[in-house]
Amino acid sequence: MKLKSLILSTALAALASGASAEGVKVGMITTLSGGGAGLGIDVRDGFMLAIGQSDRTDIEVVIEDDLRKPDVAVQLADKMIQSEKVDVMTGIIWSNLAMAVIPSATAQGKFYLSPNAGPSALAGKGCHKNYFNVAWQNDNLHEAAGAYAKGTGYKNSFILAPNYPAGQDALTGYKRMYDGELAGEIFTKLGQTDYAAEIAQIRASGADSVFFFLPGGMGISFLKQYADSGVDLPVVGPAFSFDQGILQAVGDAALGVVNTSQWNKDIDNATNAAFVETFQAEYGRLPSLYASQGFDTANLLISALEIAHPDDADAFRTALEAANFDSTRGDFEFGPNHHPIQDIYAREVIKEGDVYTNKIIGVALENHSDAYAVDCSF
Amino acid sequence: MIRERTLNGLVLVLLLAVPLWAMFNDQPFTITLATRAVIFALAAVGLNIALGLGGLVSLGHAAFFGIGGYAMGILAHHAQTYTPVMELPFLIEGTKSMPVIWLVAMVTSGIAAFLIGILSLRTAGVYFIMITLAFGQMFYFFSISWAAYGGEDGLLIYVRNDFPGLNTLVPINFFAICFTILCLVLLLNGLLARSPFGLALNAARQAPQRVQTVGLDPQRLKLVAFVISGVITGLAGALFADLNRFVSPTMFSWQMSGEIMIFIILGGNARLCGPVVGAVVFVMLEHFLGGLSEYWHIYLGALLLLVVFFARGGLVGLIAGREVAHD
Amino acid sequence: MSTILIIEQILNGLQSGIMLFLMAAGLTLIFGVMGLINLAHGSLYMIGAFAAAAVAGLTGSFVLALIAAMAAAAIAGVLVEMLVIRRLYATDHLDQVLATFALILIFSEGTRWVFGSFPLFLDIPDYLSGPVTLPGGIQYPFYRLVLICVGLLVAAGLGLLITRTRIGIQIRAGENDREMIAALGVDISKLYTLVFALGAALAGLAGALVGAIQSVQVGMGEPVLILAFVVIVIGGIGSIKGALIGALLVGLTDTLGGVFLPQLFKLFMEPSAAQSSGSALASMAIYILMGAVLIWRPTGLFGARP
Amino acid sequence: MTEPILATHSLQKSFGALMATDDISIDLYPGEIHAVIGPNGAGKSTLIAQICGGLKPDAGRVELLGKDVTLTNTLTRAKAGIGRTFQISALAMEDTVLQNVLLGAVGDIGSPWRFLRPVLNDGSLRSKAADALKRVGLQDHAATRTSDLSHGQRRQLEVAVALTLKPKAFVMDEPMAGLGAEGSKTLTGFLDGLREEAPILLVEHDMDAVFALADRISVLVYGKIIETGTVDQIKSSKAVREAYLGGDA
Repeated sequence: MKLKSLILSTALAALASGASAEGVKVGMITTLSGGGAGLGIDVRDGFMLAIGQSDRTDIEVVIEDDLRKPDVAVQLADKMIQSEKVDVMTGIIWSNLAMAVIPSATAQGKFYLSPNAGPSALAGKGCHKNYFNVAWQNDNLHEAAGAYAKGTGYKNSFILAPNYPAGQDALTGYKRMYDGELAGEIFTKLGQTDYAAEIAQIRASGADSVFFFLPGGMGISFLKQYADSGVDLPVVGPAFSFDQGILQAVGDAALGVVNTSQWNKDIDNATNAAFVETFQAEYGRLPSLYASQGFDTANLLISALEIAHPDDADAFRTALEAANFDSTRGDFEFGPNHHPIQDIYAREVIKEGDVYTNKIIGVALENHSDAYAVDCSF
Repeated sequence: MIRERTLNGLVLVLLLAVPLWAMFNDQPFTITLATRAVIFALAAVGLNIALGLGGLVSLGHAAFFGIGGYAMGILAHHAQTYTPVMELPFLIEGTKSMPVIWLVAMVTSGIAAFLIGILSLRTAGVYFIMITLAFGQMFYFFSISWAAYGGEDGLLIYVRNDFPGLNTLVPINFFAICFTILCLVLLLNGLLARSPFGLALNAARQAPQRVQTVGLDPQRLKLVAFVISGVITGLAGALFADLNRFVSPTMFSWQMSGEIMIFIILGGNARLCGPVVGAVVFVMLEHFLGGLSEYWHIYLGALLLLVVFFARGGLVGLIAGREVAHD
Repeated sequence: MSTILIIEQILNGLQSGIMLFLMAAGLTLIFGVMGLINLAHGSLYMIGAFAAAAVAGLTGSFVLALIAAMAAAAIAGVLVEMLVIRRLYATDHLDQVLATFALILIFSEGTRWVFGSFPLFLDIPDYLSGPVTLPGGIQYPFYRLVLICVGLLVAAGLGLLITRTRIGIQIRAGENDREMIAALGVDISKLYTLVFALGAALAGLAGALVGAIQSVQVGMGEPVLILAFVVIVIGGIGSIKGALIGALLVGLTDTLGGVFLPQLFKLFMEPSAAQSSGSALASMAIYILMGAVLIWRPTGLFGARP
Repeated sequence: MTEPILATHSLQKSFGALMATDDISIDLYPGEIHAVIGPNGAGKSTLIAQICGGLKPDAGRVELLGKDVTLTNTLTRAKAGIGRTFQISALAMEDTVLQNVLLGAVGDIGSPWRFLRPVLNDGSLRSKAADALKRVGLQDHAATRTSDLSHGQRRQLEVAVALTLKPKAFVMDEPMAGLGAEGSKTLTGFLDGLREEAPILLVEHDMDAVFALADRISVLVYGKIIETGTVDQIKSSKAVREAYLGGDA
């Protein structure tokens, strides 16, 4: 029977691969199939681009697909730690998966470098000395949107997000920096695709601006329907709905919308220019925010490996804390809770030829840390 | 053709042998994988009592799986934060003791199964499939918005719960616990199928009027089967949560219900070890196909189609042939 | 809350209901005539949307895109019927569940393999975009009005097809008694293929129409599939009328529940708690509706009594 | 005079314009076999359904042992002592013959809530079942899968299941159908002796059997009983002759 021999041969292969003594083993758990695979693929490609560009050949990266299921991610983490015996872990996109994996990984002495998810629970009291977030704390981009709204002089915002923890954090983050009135505050259903009801409420609310956090397909749907509704209030949101990957699917509906991001392809530094160019050459598409985060994560790792091997945990940690690498974002440093302190930009969606993309129009928050750092002590 | 009883023995021996081999060869992840298969098998054995014996096609068993999971998550969460679960009208403390958690998981999922069963059994056929699905979805959406216990993020338990006299953090020990429970439940299932209750339930599935004319209530038989089924799946949920040290609303999702049902169909409906074979094969496919290609779902789909076409009665049916009537 | 807003929300509920109807009609026909639980119906919806996006991208014509969507979904439907489903009519529901679940896996990953992991672009054509002003000063997107009209037209057409045509008579006969219509000399396998193609084309049309205002991505079919099942179960399986009423009920409950439940909770709770628990209840509302209908009428509103 | 075990009083049931049972009063006394005959569509099945609890009459009463059971369901009437056999076999087809009879034995003890002890290890259930099988002559088929039985054997099995219940009255819906001459003869002999245990309301098409067994016969035509009497009375009844032969003659 074919199936049997297939299983047998892979089982033997699994048996043969033991733990490596020399070099560094990195375990990447990310989302590569099913809905939301685009983000994981970008992180992976950005990360592997940096590894390929470095002159180190002793870094082995084990990549696994978590299917966006927390229980699968936990299993894979167990596998990485128990069987593969990796030194450093990275890759997770979604906060709920991060919550399932990171605390137990760091508790088992592994280093975790997050290329995306930055749940608040891991930034404050739940922080860990071996956990570093290279992207942002989850609230950051929402805070920047709030700051931008305040700076622009919006006085009466209508805000909406899905009814789940990251959505609640998003609205909290916006309100933390924004000081005007709220014309309305709505939690939508997770995975909702029709926003006619919400848009009607926005129209009736007398708001002067709209803030939304609707990641993935939800944001695409909202923007298309909003553009078609005739409501022409200014919209601001975090970068997630305006990223290179999905912007093409939103189309004209996104033009002119202001969104906040810690990265854009036009940030003016040599590292970034080289990154954008080589990424495009390697994969045939413009890099996204997530790709830049994967790229930076890998470069941070490489910079620390130059100083120490993860087996020497203290030295390796100190090297990571120094963040002595060239980031695509320009200046980059870690705060006391190992989350970035960085500028967050306001971007506007434009069209370059046939391609929709973003252009930086200002800095929304300068050298921004996060609200949870004060609660963190290792 | 092997006799089904021999096959059952073979399956269980293999399921025990692989992790033991893994332990001596320092492959802890293989043990974890086997534990996952055992727990899925347990959940499916639970469903099989309703589905195989009682003919109740429930597409909402994730509800019980999730309730079991959250019973573990909530109790352990309160134990690790040293807060009471509730203070009024009486004090309930959290706990890290597995047996207590199992008991709570079984009782709560039993109560839920009773309520869902009483309402759902008013319908039959496809309507039953759909109303159980509806109840499952209610729990799913509720858990997503239940902020007190993490909502969509779920609940994280830092250390696996305790079992008297065993270090549960050692993978093989936790496997042993789960495997023992699975064997006990299979034994129970075997006895149940041969008992007067099993006989009557089996007849209620095939010819409900007959059962009525001998003075037995088919609906009540089915309800009791549904509750037993929910209790077992709930217990599996608690174990699954402990395996991952994590619970989240995905345990309540309709895909979860579908997967539990697929274990049964894949292995063989109404066969004692059908769910076990199905769960083990599914976990292996998930694991090994995942390594082959990014698009491994296509292969999985194709394999499942082959099973439908060429292995009527599931894999157990393929190997052991048509079910021989019990002597 | 103003009357205008309430009317607008009711329109929104109608519109989402009517799109659900397109999905549910095919599903209920296929179940009614062939007794088949087709979990892969959502995949046909997705195929319609992807085909529309691809053709719109190539030709720029929305009408061509719609035609392509229906054709692609119908072809996929016929292939599925002839290669897979045909072998399953005689088996029980369980095998059908497993097989059509397998088809979802194949279609979803196959689509991702062909079109990549990122959502595709499909937009409303210019001549249908923008808001119109309705009597009473309601600003309402023109495209959504078009959706309501298209849906109603399809519903009327289906009604005529079922009650007035030869095929319709065969379909109804097939729902009542499968052996009977074979005895009457109807080529039953042709009829099945035809019904499947019709159901698939409707799903594809819904996918394309909705895809233009939502996101065209892998996995878009499954949430709609679940809703469509809820609809046909509420309406009574096999009944086109039931599917229409059920779809409107679900659309209205979902839309109005999401808007008004949080408002209702604000009457006796503090605002942010009301918002979050109101939304939570709203997301469960259609399932509660379905449970209630089935407890009240175990075979749905218009289903055959046992 | 003794009381009837089972009696209906003016039962009425209509489906739309069709009067399926029209003012039917029929009774069954201890020790007798009361046969109900009639052409197809005469309303025999509707009558049985009303007697056994599957259908609610529009008007009229059903009495069992002098108690009004009109408003009770199948389950209650079965427990109260109606032993029914079906025209179209309602048996657990995937199970063995023995299992089907055991179900009757479990029904007789009145509680299926025994979960752990295999039913086959219960000597008293087993002997009850074996006994019933032996009486109908199926003892050699105990281990046969029910779906493998012949049509006639299924009829016998139906009777065996009813026997295990030790009912107060049997209601048999065409037990002879499909039996063949030999089988029909055997069953006739068996039923003949059974009437001493409990009276039998026998709905039957096989006229030889009916004439051989029945103490009384009721003729049902278009929902009405047109004649009730002994075999000889029925044979010589003009009304019956017309109803049966009128169309053919």
